Amino acid sequence: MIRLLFFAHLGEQIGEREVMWPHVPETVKQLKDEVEERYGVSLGRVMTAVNEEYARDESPLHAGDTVAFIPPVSGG
Amino acid sequence: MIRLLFFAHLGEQIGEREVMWPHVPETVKQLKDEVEERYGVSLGRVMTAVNEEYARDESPLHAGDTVAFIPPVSGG
Amino acid sequence: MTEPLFVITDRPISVEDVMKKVMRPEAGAVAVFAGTVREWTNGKRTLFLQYEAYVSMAEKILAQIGAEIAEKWPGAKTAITHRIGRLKIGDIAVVIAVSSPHRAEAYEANRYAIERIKQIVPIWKKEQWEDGSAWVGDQLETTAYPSGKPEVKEE
Amino acid sequence: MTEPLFVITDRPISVEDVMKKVMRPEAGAVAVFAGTVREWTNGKRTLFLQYEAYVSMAEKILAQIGAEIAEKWPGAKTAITHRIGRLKIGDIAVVIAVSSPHRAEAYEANRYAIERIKQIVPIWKKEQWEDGSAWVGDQLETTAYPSGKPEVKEE
Repeated sequence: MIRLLFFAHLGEQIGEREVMWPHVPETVKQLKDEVEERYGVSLGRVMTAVNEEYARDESPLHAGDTVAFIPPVSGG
Repeated sequence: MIRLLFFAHLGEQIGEREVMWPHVPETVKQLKDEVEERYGVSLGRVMTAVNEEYARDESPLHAGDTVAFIPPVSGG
Repeated sequence: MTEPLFVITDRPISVEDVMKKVMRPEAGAVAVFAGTVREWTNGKRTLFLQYEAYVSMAEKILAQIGAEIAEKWPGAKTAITHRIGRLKIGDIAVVIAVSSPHRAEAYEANRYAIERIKQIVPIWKKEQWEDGSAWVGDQLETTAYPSGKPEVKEE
Repeated sequence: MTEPLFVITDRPISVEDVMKKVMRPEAGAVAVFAGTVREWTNGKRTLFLQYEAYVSMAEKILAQIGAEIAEKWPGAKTAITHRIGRLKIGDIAVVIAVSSPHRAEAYEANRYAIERIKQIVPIWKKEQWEDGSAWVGDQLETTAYPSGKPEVKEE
């Protein structure tokens, strides 16, 4: 099980900000594909963070990880 | 008569910050020469302001003017 | 001083409080930047903004930016507070304070901080206009995504 | 607002007060610079500073700098307060606040202001060290004139 966080418009599109995801894919890329398919969203310009650190598509995932989907930021 | 103002180290050297000057020279340059001679100070790097506006050596003087001698500034 | 230097808050920001965190005898210059909610952007009137953050990660990334600054400009000390929640016109959204022995580094490091915030800190703003609202989709503030789909090219 | 934007004062400066003079709905950025009294300069320890100004003219020249900024960066609004009298380590000597619609101008105009202050505003500082004192003789803070005679070359 991993914990998914969706922010900004992604959270609104998906209708949830936090989701417990039963499957643990091997990589961030695989998780993105699963999420895109499940929710019909595009994660093309979306960054990911695993346990609060920016991650790459090939980063590995483990049970208990928190993965945040981070749309282009607009703070400041 | 014109009013002379001396600031910072100039005021300390001359021992006065404000002096009423009985003679009215034609130009700033002439006044500087008179002041240098009278007080034994050098005004080489000193700017002047006539009535609170920066003036040039050839600027004319008139009775009632206030002339400030402005050493290199160091505000900020 | 144990007050944290890098803070996400839902309360109004005191500029003086942020400044005080970086002032010290060896610093002769403090550069401060305050980003405020502007009423008009590209001819469109903003009514208010809603900021959202991934708070725990945002504070970490702000601290990372402070570390980047200390490395690039030795002697510079940084404090940043970013506000979230609903902000009205004129409210301060972010305050960056950088102190350094001399002024050039304070200005440069401060500007570096705001550019980095707009690149990498997980904070988002939603603009509320008279005729709708949208998440602002990129850090250059040039593109909004009314559809909520940043992947769609809109020109 | 009838509060003056360009002020010489012998009282402590409130940064927030100076900032508030320039904040407005059309400005999204406020850059602030605070110059503080530094303890160490070139390995020499400062005990305190004494600032002197030609007050009436200094306020006029500060206003002129504000006008220069408004011309160079349309939409920028400037407020400057400079303190005089005896200042101790850490005290704020000058606060410059510039607001503008976008941040680039606010930073640039602010920096322009401090450089201009150091060039043309009739304010002088006298450093008090453990072993003496001197008027600081030029705006780049590189040369002091312990003799009080800036015309003497000292190298």
